[in-house]
Amino acid sequence: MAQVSLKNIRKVYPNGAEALTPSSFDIGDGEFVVLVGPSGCGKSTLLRMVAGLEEITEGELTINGRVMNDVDPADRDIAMVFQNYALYPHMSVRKNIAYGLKNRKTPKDVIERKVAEAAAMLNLNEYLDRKPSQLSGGQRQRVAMGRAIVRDPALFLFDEPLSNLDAKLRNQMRIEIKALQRRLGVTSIYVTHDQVEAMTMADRIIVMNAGRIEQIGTPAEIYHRPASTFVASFMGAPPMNLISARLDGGRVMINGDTVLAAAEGSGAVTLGIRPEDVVLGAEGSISFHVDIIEELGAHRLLHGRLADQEFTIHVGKDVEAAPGETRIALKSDAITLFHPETGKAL
Amino acid sequence: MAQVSLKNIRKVYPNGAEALTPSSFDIGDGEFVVLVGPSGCGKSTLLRMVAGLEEITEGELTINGRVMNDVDPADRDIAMVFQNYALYPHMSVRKNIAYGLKNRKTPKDVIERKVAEAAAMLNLNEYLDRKPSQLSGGQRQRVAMGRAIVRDPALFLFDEPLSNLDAKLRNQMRIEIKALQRRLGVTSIYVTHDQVEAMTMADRIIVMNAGRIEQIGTPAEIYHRPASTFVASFMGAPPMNLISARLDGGRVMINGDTVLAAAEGSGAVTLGIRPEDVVLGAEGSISFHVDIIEELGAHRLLHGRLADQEFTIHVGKDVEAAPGETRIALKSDAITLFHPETGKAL
Amino acid sequence: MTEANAGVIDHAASHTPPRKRRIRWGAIGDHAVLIVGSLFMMLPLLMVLQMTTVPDVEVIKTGPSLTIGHQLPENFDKAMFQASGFSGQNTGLNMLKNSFILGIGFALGKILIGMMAAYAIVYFRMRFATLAFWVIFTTLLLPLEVRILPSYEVVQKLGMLNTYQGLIIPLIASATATFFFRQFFRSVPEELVEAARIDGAGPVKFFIDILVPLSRTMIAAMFIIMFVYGWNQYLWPTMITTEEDMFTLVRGIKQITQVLEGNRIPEYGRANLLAIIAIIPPVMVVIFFQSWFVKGLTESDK
Amino acid sequence: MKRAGFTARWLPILLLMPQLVIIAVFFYWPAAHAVQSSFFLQDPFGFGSTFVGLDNYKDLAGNGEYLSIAWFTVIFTVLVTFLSLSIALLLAVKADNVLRGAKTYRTLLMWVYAVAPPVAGFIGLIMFHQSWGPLTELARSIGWDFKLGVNFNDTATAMVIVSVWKQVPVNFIFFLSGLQSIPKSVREAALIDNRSASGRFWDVTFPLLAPTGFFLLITNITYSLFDTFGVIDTMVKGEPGNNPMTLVYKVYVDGFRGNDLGGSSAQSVVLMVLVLALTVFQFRLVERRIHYT
Amino acid sequence: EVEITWWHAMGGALGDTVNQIAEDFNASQDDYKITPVFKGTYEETLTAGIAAFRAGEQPNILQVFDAGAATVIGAKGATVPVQDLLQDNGVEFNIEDYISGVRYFYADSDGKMIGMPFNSSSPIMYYNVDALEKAGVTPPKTWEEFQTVTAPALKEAGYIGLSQSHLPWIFTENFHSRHDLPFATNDNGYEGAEGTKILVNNDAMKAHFTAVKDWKDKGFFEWYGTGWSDNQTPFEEGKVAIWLGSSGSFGGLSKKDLPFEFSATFLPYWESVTKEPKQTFIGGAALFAMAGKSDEENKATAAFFEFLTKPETQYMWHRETGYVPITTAAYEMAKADGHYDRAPAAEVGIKQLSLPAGKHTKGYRMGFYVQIRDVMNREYGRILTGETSVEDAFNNIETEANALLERFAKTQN
Ligand SMILES: Nc1ncnc2c1ncn2[C@@H]1O[C@H](COP(=O)(O)OP(=O)(O)OP(=O)(O)O)[C@@H](O)[C@H]1O
Ligand SMILES: Nc1ncnc2c1ncn2[C@@H]1O[C@H](COP(=O)(O)OP(=O)(O)OP(=O)(O)O)[C@@H](O)[C@H]1O
Ligand SMILES: O=P(O)(O)OC[C@H](O)CO
Ligand SMILES: [Mg+2]
Ligand SMILES: [Mg+2]
Repeated sequence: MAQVSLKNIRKVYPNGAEALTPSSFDIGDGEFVVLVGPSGCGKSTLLRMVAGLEEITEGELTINGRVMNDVDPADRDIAMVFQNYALYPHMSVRKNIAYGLKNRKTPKDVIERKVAEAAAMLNLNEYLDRKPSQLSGGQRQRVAMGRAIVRDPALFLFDEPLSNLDAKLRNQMRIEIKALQRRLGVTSIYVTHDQVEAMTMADRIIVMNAGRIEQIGTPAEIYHRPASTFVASFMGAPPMNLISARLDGGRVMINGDTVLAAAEGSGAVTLGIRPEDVVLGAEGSISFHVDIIEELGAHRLLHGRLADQEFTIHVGKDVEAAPGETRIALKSDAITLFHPETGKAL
Repeated sequence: MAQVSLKNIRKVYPNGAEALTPSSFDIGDGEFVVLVGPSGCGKSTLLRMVAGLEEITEGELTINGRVMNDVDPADRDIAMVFQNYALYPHMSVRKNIAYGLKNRKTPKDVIERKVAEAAAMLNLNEYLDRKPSQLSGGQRQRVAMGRAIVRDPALFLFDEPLSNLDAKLRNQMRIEIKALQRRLGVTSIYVTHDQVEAMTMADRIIVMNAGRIEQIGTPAEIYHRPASTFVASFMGAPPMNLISARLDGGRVMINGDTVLAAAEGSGAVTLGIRPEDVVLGAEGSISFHVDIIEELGAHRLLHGRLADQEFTIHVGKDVEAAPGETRIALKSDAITLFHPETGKAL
Repeated sequence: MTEANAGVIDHAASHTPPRKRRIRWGAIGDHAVLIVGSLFMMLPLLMVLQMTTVPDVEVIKTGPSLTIGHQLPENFDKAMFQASGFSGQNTGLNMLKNSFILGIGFALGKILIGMMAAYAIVYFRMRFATLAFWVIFTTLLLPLEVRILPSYEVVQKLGMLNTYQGLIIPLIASATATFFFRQFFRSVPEELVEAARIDGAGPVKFFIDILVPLSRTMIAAMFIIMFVYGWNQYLWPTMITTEEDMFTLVRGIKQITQVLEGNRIPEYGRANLLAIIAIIPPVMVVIFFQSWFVKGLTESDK
Repeated sequence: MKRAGFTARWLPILLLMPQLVIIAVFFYWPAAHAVQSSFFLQDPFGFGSTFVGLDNYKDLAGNGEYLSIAWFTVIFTVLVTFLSLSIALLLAVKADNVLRGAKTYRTLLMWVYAVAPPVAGFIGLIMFHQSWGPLTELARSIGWDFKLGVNFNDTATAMVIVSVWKQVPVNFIFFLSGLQSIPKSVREAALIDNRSASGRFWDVTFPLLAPTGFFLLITNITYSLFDTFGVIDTMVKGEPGNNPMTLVYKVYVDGFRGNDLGGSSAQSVVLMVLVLALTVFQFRLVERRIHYT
Repeated sequence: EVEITWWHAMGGALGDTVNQIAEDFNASQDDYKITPVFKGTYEETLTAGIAAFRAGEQPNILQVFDAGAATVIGAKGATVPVQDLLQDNGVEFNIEDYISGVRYFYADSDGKMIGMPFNSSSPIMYYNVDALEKAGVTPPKTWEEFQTVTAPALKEAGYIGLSQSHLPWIFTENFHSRHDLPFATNDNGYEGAEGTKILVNNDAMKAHFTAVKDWKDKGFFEWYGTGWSDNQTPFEEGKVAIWLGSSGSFGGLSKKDLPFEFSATFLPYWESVTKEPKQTFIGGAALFAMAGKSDEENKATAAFFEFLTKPETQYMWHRETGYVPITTAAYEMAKADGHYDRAPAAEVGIKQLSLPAGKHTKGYRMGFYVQIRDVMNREYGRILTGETSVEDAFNNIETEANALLERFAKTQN
C-alpha cells in the first residue's frame, strides 16, 4: 500500500519536447486513479516516471514519503502492466508470473503458492505451462495481470492494459481488474484513453491534455461537472453535446429559443448537455432534426442537427423516434456553460 | 448491385477440418448482411469463399444467378476490405486506391476522377500522397474503404474491418461505413464478432456458431427473439441474462417465485431476459442481490445474483441503487424461454 | 553487463539540472568496451594503411610504425596503373573493374534468381513443391570449395573458362538468397496477395507491383551480403581465370603477396594499397546501405 | 505456402527454372562427379584410373593425420564460432546501450566485414610477422615467444584470431538488429522485475536473441569450416608443413597441390555429407523455432 | 603470327627476367608471339596446368618443377617430349650440349629428354663474409667442421650459425645425391612407378636430423618455418650467418643491397658418411611442351626453345637470376665474359652440378611427390619443434610416402 505524491513534476525529453508541464497531485493509500486523455498527452510519460523507466526532469516524486527520483525501478516496489503485455516470450506462463518473485529471492514454496493463487484467481490454471505465443489476447492480458499481482507491490501501474483486446473481453477484464484491486487494496494508477474504463474503474480520474492536467475528480464530477469543453467532449460516449448559445438577461438562448432561464452574465457562451439529458417530445421548446437513428438494443442514439450544429440524443428503446423534424427539451439542471473561447466552465 | 445465393455451401480444409457445414441463404440486392459469431466459427471462411480466395468444397455459389464457384476473384466484381486493411505499404494512398482500377485498364482520366470522388467522400484529400505508414488507424481504414468503393463493385465484402481500431474510432467508422453503403446501395456482407456493429449496421444478421448458421434475422429479431441461448448470450452487451427456471402448470418459477404466468409445457427451462427489461423496485416479485454497480454515465449496470445465478440489470442513471438485497420484476413480454439442454427457443 | 537502460538515462541526464549527478559507470564501461572493440577492428587496417606510405625497404625492416611517409602517391600509381604481369592487363584498375563485375553480377544474379524461386515456392500451389524445396535447399550451406574440381570441369565443358559467366554463374548455384527471400516472403501478410487478387492482379503483376517493391530493404540487405561475398571470392576466380585481363582484385592481391615469397624486395606498399583498395568498395556499399541493411535483417525476422 | 496461393501451372515452373537449372548444372552434376571420382584412383592428367571401391574412404578412416586434422577442424570451428559470436554479442549489447556515438561505433565495427578472407590472412601475416609483427611484439612483451609458422599452437592461435577478427562484424550487425527488434517494453518489464543487469541479460535479452543466435551459429560454423580457407591459405604461405589446417584446406592440399583426385574427392564427399546434416538440422530447428510474436 | 602461352612460377625479380626473355624472343622474329603468365607457386602452376589440360585449355609451355617431374613425365601423352619436338621442327638437338648435371633429370628411362631444363638450380651455401670474418672462421666444408668449429665461433660472435630454406630439397633429396645414397628403389624411381619405395629412412638421414635438432637446441641453427623466405629473411637481416638456399636466389640477393658482403660455396657433407662427395640434383624446373596443340604452335614452341637454349639467352638468364646455364656453350660464354671473376659465387651452382656423378645422382622420379614433400615438411617441423622424435618421424615419412607411391602407381593404369 502506498501514498504517492508528485510535486511539480516536469518532463522534457532530450529532443526538447516538454511532455509534461510541472504537475502535482497526491494519491491516497489504496486509491485507484485513472489517467485519461488523448493520444500523446503525456499519460505514459507520467506513469513511466513513477515507475522509474523515465528520468524525472524536475520536481519530486515520493512514495510513502520517500523521495524516489533516483531509485532503480526494481527497488520501487511497484508492478506494472504494459499496454502490449510485455510478456517474456520465451518463458512459460508460470515462469513469467514467477520471474519477479524469483529475483526477490522469495522461497520456492512461497512462489509456487502465490503463482497457484494468482492462476486460480485469473483462471489461468490450464495454461501455466504454455508459452505466451500460444495464448489468446485475453489470456495474455491475464498473465500480465498475474505477473503484477503475485508481487504484492505497494503500487500498481497500468498502461492501457486493455487497449489491445476486443470489446467483449475488454468489458470482462475491466470488471475483473477492478474487483481485484478492491480485494487487494493496492494503490493503483491506470492509464487509458477509453472513457468507459475511466468512468467505471476510477476512484478519481485525472484528465490530461497536451502535457497538462485538465481536471482531477471523481467519475461523477468529471462526467457531470466537466471543468472544460475539452473534458466535456472527451468523456462520455457519445460525448456531451456542445452548442454555441447566447447568454442574455439571465437567459440562455439558442437560435432565439430560451433553453435555460436562470443564468448570470451575458454574451456568447458554449452550452454543454449530455445526450441522455435531452427529452424528446412535442412539448419540447427547441426544434431538432433527426438524421440517423442508431439502434443499440438497450437504447437508441438519434444523431441530427440543432441550430445547424451536430447534436446527439440518447433515448430509451421504447421511445418512438423517426428521422425528420421533432422537438426536444433540455433538462435545465444538467446544463453546463463554458467560456466560448477558453472553454473553461463558467 | 447483386443478389448472392449460397446453396448448401460446405467447406472442408485440406487438413480435414470442416469449417462450414452445408449452409444456404440468399442475400437481396443492396442488402447489408452481417455475419457474427465467436472466433473460429467460420465467418472468414464463408466470406473468403464468396470472394473466391478459398475453394468451395461442396454446394453452389451464385451471384446474380451466375454460378461463381470456379471464377477468379478478379472476375467476380467484388471488393473486399480486410481486417488489417492490407494496404500496399509501398504505394501512396492514391496508388492504393487506383490499383484495382488500373489493373482493369480503366482510362487514366476515369481513374483520376474516381479517386478524387472517393477521397472527397472519405475526407482523404490531404493524404492522397502519403504512404499508409504515415496514416493513423482510422485513416488507413478509410483508404481501405476507398480502394473498395472506387471499384463500383457489385458486392462489398468486409472482414472485421474495424477490429483493429480503438473504441472511439470504431464508433465513428461504423457510422461512416453504414452511411456510405446506404448511399451507394451496394450489396454487402460484413463479418464481425462485435455485436454492437452487427446491431447497428445490419439489415439482416446471420449468427454463426461452430461452422453452423444459428439464426438469420433482422437485428431486432435477433436481439429480441433469439433462436437459441447461444444467440441470446452472444448478442447484446451486457448479454441477455439466462437463468434456470421451472415451468409448472403454465407458470414459470424461479426459486419458487412466479415470474411469468402464462406459458405452456412443463419441466426445467432456461429463462432469458435482457438486463434492460428488468424493473427495480420494492414491489418486484423476485429478490436480487446487487454486488457491483458499474457507473456508465448515461446508465448503470448492477451486477449481482438471482437465485444464486449471475444476473445483470441495466438501470437509468437516475434510478437509485446500492449494493445489497433488493427486489426486481421481469417484464413478462420480454421473456424468452429456451430448452434447457438444446438451448433452442421454445 | 551494465544497466540495459544506462544509455537512455545518461542521455536524459544532460538536460537535468544536476540534482545529484550520479556517475554512470555503466555507460563509461560500455564506451570503454566499444572503444577497445573498435580499435581491435580498425587498428590493423590503419597499420596497413600506414605501411603504404613508407618505402618498402623500410617496411621490411621495421614493419608498421608511426611514421607517415610520402610513398602513397607512388604506390597508388603502381597499384592502380602498373600491371604486375607480362600482358600488362592486370593493373589495379582493371582488376577493380573485374571485381565490380563479379560483385555486382553475382549479387544481382543471385537476387533475381533467388527471388523468382522463392516466389514460386511460397506463393504457388505446386505438385512437386516439396521436392523442389529440398532440391534447392540442400545446396544451402555447401560452398563451391568442396566440389571445386568437378565444377571447374563442368565450366570448362561449357566453354566458360575465362568468361564472366563462368566466373559468376557457378557461384550462384546455392540457395542462400532463395532461403532469405523465402523467409521474408513468408512474413509478408497473407492479405496482401488476397487484396491484390481481388484488385485484379495476376501472379506476374503481383510480383512486380507489390512483392518486389515490398522487398526493397530485403533486396538491399541481400545485395550487400552477396556483393561482399562475390567481391571477396578467391579460390574460384583463381581457378577459372587464367587470363590476366580477367583477374579480380582479391586474386591479384594473392598474386602480389605471393611475390613476398620471391627473391626481391617484397612490394609491401603495392600489396597493402591494393588490399586497402579491395576493401573500400565493399565498405562503401556496407556503409551506404547500412540502415537499410539492418532494417532488412530485422524485418526479415518478423 | 500462402493460404491463397496462385494456382497457375506453368508460371511457378518457369520461375523455378533458372535456379533449378543452375543448381543442376553447377551443383548436382559436379557433386555427382565428386562422388564418382571418390571410388577411383586417377592419373592427374586423366589418362588412367583404377576403380578402388571404398578404398579412398578406408584410407581416410585409417589415416591418423586426417583424423587429427578433423579434430583440429572441430576445435578451430568451436573456437572461431564461440569467440566471434561472443565478442560480437558483447559489442552489440554495448552498442545497443549507448545512445551517444552509437552510429560511429557501428560504422567502425562494420569495416572489417568487407575484408576478403585472403586479405585478412595477409593482414594477419603482417600483424604476426616473425620479426616485427605488432602482435608478435605484444606477445613477446608478456613473455610469450610467439612463432608464426613454426609453433603449431601459435600458428593456430593466429589463424583463430584473424578468422575471428574477420567474422565479428557480420555477427555484430546481426546481433544488433536482433537486439533492436526485441520489444522495448519487454526489456522494461525486466527492469522492474530484476534489479541485476546481468540477470536481466541472461534471463531475458539472451534468450530472446536465440533465433538470431541460432541462425548465426549455423552461419559461423559454415564460415569456420569453409570461408576461412582464404585465411589459412594465406597464413600458411602455400606450405602446409606442420601448420594447422582444416578439412577443406586438406581437400585443397591433396586435390590441388598433390593432384590426388580420388582421395580428395572422397574428402569432399565426407564434407558434403557433414554439411548436409547441418542443413537438415538447421531446417528442422529453424522451421520449428518458436515465433516470439 | 602464331601466339603461344607459357605458364610459369617465376615471381618477383625472376618474373621480370622471364618477361624480358619473352620480349626479346618476340622482338627477335615476326612469326611467333609468346605470352608468359605467372601462375603462382610451382605447385599451383602444376595444378593449373593439369586442370587446364583436362579442360583442353592448356598452355603451350608449362613450367614444372623437380618434384612434379614424375607426374608430368608419367602421363605419356600429356606432353610432347622436347627432344621430339625440337627434332620434328628441324631444330638441332644434341643432349651432349647440355651440362652433365641437367641432362637426365627430366629424361625418361631411355634417356630421352622430355622436359626442357630451364631454370636449373642447385642448393648452395650462402654466407655472410663479414660475420665469418668476425668469428674468425672460413666457410665449412663438412658438417663436422660446421658443428665443431664454425657454429660455436659464430655463436660466440653473436650469430646464429645456420638456416636453410627447403628441408626436403636440401636436407633430403640433395643430401642423398651429395652422399650418393639411394633415394628410392627402382633406380630412384626411374624404372617405373610400380613397386617404387622410398629409402629415406636410413641411418645417415636420421643422424643428420638428430644433429640438426641438436644444433637448433644449441643455438647453432634456427628454423623459421616452412616458407622459403621465412628462413632467407633472417640471413638478409644479418641475424643468421650461413644460409642454404637455391643458386637461383643469387640474382635476388645481389639486387637487395644487403648491408654486408655475402658469398657462396658448395653444400657441406658428412665426412662420416662419405669421403667423396658427389654432385647434387638439379633443382628448379623444366619447361614442358604440352600435347594437343597444332603443329604451327608446336613449331612456335620449338622456336622458342631454340631461342631459350641460345648461349646469349642462357647467359643473360644465368647472370640475372643465378640459375645455372644449362648448356656448355652458355657456361663458356659466361666464363669468357668474366662473369665469374666479377662474382665468383655465381659459379658455385654450376660447379657443384659438375662435380663427379655417383650411382644415385641422376635424379629421382616419384609420384605424388608434392605430397611426400609435404609429409617430410610436416615431420621435420615436428622434429625441430620437439613434437616428435627423429625415429618416429622417419618411420612416419616412410610409411606415408610408400602409401602415396603405391596409390600413385594405381593411377598409372
Ligand atoms: N522518447 C521520447 N522522446 C521524445 N519525445 C517523446 C518520447 N516519448 C514520448 N514523447 C512525446 O511526449 C509526448 C507524450 O507522450 P506519451 O507517450 O506520454 O503519450 P500518451 O499520453 O501515453 O499517448 P498514447 O495514448 O498514444 O499512449 C508525445 O508528444 C510524444 O511524442
Ligand atoms: N487454412 C486452414 N486450414 C485448416 N483449417 C482452417 C484454415 N483456415 C481456417 N481454419 C479453421 O476453420 C475454422 C473457421 O475459421 P475462420 O477463419 O473462418 O473463423 P472466423 O469465424 O473468421 O474466426 P475469427 O473471428 O477468429 O476470424 C477454424 O476452426 C479454423 O481453425
Ligand atoms: O627455388 P628453386 O627454383 O631453385 O627450386 C628449388 C626446388 O627445386 C623446388 O622444388
Ligand atoms: Mg501511452
Ligand atoms: Mg476471421
